[in-house]
Amino acid sequence: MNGIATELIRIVVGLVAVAAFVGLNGLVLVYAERKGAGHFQRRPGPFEVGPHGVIQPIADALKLIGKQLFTPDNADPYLFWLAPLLSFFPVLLMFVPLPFGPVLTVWEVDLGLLLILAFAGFNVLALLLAGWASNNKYGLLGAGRAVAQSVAYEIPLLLAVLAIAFQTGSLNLSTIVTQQGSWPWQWNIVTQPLAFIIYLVSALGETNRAPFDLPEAESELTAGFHTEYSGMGFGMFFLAEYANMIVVCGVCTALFLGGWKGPGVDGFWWYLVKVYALLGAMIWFRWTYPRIRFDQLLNINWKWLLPLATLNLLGTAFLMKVF
Amino acid sequence: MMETVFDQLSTQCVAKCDYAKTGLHWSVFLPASEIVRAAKLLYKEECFLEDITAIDVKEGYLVVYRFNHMDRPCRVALRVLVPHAAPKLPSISHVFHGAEWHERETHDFYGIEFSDNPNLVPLLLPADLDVHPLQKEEGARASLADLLTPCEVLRAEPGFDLLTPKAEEEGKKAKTAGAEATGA
Amino acid sequence: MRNEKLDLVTGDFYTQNFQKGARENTLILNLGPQHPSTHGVLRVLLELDGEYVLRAEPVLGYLHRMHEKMAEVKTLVQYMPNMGRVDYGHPLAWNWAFAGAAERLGGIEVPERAEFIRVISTELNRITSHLLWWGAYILDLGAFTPIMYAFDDRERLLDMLQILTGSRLTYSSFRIGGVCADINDKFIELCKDFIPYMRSRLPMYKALVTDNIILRKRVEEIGVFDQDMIRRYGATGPVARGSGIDYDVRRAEPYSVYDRFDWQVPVYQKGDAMARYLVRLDEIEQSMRIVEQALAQLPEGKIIVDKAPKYTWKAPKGEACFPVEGGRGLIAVHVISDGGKTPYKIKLRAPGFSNLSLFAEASRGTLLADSVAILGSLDLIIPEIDR
Amino acid sequence: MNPIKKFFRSIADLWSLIVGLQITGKYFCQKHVTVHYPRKEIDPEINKTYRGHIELVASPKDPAKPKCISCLMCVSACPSGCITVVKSKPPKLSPEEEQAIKDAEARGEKVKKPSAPKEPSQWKYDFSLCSLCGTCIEACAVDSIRFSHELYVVGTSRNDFKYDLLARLRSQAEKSGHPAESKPEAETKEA
Repeated sequence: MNGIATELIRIVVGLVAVAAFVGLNGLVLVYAERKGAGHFQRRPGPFEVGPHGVIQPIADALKLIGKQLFTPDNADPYLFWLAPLLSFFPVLLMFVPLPFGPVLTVWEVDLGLLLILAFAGFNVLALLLAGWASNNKYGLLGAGRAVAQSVAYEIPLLLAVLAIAFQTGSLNLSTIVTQQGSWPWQWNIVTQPLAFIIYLVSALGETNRAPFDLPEAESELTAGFHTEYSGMGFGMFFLAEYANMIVVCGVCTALFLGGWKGPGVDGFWWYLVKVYALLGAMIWFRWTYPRIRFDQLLNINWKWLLPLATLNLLGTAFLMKVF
Repeated sequence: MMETVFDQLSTQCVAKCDYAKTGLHWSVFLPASEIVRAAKLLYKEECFLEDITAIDVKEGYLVVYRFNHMDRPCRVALRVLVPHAAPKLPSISHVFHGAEWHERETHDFYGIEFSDNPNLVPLLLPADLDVHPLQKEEGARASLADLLTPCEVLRAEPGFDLLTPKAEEEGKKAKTAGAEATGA
Repeated sequence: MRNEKLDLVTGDFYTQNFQKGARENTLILNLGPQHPSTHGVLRVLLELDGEYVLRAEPVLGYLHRMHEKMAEVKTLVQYMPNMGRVDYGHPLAWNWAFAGAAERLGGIEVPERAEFIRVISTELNRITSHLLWWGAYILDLGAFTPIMYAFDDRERLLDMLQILTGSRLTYSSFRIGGVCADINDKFIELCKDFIPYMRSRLPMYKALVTDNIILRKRVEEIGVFDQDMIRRYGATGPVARGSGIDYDVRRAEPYSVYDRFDWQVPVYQKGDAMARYLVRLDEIEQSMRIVEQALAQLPEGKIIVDKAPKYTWKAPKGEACFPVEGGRGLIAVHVISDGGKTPYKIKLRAPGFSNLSLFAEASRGTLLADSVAILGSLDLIIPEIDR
Repeated sequence: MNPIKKFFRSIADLWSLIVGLQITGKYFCQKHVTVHYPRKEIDPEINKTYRGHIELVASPKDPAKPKCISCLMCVSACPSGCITVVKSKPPKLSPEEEQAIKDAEARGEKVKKPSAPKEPSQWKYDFSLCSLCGTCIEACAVDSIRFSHELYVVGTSRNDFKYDLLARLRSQAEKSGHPAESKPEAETKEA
């Protein structure tokens, strides 16, 4: 009885902490993205609000909160406002099994990986609802793209993750981390480089980040599924996007990059450093590449990633059986 | 090579222009019925359409089609005079597809009808505007002979007098630039 | 007249007109007039089947200012500033076309030094035009950073052009009979710095963008125009040269002193968006070659004729046309004068107008993303199209 | 053969993605090229060739008065109609003087009435209409107009761009008269 109570308290505290973490990291990431974009483009980025513009994301957030929430004519108001919530809240649950440190996990679940992948599916629903309910043609096209893209990219993502699961024999992220060593050559990326690349590409596709940002492709669909959203409606999508990025990078760190382990003292700092390095790479990609076309996006998935991921999985299974 | 094209048409007047003075090579007057055939012949010659416009003059609207050639530059101005009362012309947009927009523009500005243009709706002006802004008022119109730079007329239909200043008699040889001052 | 609320449901006049030809179960999409990739206020009506474009119809006129009507109330000299506003990409070409037509009409011989200054400033302006297009086109294709690099280079050019014209975007520095400001030492110094610098930047552009596999897959074999199509629509400039037509007004109807320089007309045969892209990038290099040679050969002398036309100048009777190669193709200004204070008629032949008219045909059957790529590859400057 | 070649070609093409990252990464580490406007300003050398709004040229005798003879050439030359010049009126005569003139005229003498001074009483300029073409400058008979090099012009309403150029000239003269009090920005606006 007592055990369940402590577990519940742990989860509630953990979720609150996660919400705070996501909010905080959202702000940090907004700042990092804008500052990074500025530096890639040889300009300072935000600079006016606070020293070097550090308060800019807070000003942005206040602006978004203060804006009128506007529902378009003939839109379905319930679905329309359900969508941003649906896109944001499941992401919080995805943080639950993430192993930030040796003990710093909200809830160590044996099927942690499965939990994350399952909740990741909610995002598609949210984007579909947003595009459909806003009674906007761009939104509809964006939603169509989002569904096709997310559904397609989930498969190679899953296969790449499964290769690690085969190798380690576990779906528990903490276990996967503990099986890896402290030094970079002891990480899973060495044994599964192909899975790592496939995972990274699929993760970009899954989170709708450039060069795979087709559902919101600015130059074609103005803003895609969130064309009609204003204020915090848009803010929620925004936050969810960043939270999703943190999750995929967190999973990637745990699976391939040794999680909280690193040279010297292990701990959550290593985890954060690796996650932020991956996030930095994602920002770097966004500010370098053009956007690919929709049919190419699916071609890459079905003709390259999927066969490669399958081969990788079969190869892993074969080697695991042999050795 | 353009002469052979003009030979196949029943032109009203074919004139060779001084390129240095006007930027045109040929100036050709046609009846409205010949314009589609002329466009077809020019299309066969691999010419392209530069633009279509009109000039509002005393005698009517002078619709000007300017063609050019990409390999052998040769700017030809085909001119068709349509009366103010019934400004109507056949469209050449099925020969030169780009003409559709030029005709729509001319329709916007002058109110000239191009029959069988596939989509003769306003292009540049608002759809509910019923004014044709470039039409001139009766008093402001000049006569054609006062506007066009005189050029060397190779042949002209008998009775073709658009280029002759009204005060003068029918004889039209190659006029010098100085002679234009005698215009009405 | 029109019921605003009704428009929301049924669409405006153009949507209704477009809808008449629509098939069943298709989506009519209004791309624009406010849309990130229509470069201002172009509106394109699209009939979509999924993401495939079945039919497209550009709707113009959102930036129409009736320049041709304005010409009826201004004298020729007073009309000059309008030419800076027709095309913000390459205004000096319009300046030139208009000044040239007026000079032709008035029989004015421009001093040689002025001709050289015109060549130099117009060519530099052409580079700014192509850089602007380059950045904006890559932006259309989803990459945000190259436009900043392009603007960095463009700023240097604007500093140079500011010496010659005094302004940075809407130049109206040509005068009937010459130009308004002379080249100074500072300009020559900046120019001599700029050309080697730009030559070192072009390989970076190539490595960052042109060779990028994502970009190549987006623009190669997209929007292929054959030569017949170019002729039918009267497309000129890089659009025609990308389809293997060697037509450049500077070569075809040599004006000014262009025949004294050694330069090439870049021509690509494939006719796709990539070919048009490469033509423009190559033209940057060719323009720099012309500027280099013009600076080396720059003669001494006046920059404007004595007794240059004042604002009260009445052009003699007659008709004159002056074709110029602008950043987008054949620009021609026709001036018709009855000898009065104001011109009788001015006709502006805008290359973008003809270039855009082929979009409806070119976009048929393409994906939405490709049609945006085709639209961008035409290098649209809306004020020039709408005039 | 061909499909295999194509396969390896596709792999090789991916290298261009790395090259792109190298380039943006390189620029990421380099200095900015933009100018932090309120803190820094661009090279003033560049401003010198900039043609801002027009301003009046002071007469050599009196720096507070323009060379302008109010001939109104600029007003009629301006294609956008952004200049308004009001001529000075002849000086008002006192009743005695008027009486004297009337008497003289009654006597049949030729009286020379005092003429209006050849200077403008008002010189208004609407920058919001101006297209900076320089036609007025070229039309001016006494070279009394020139372009200023005012780069940093901002306003919150259209009226902020309606300048009284005579007042501007006076304040410029004042400032040059008392250099100790001169401010960096000489801005004059219609009250």
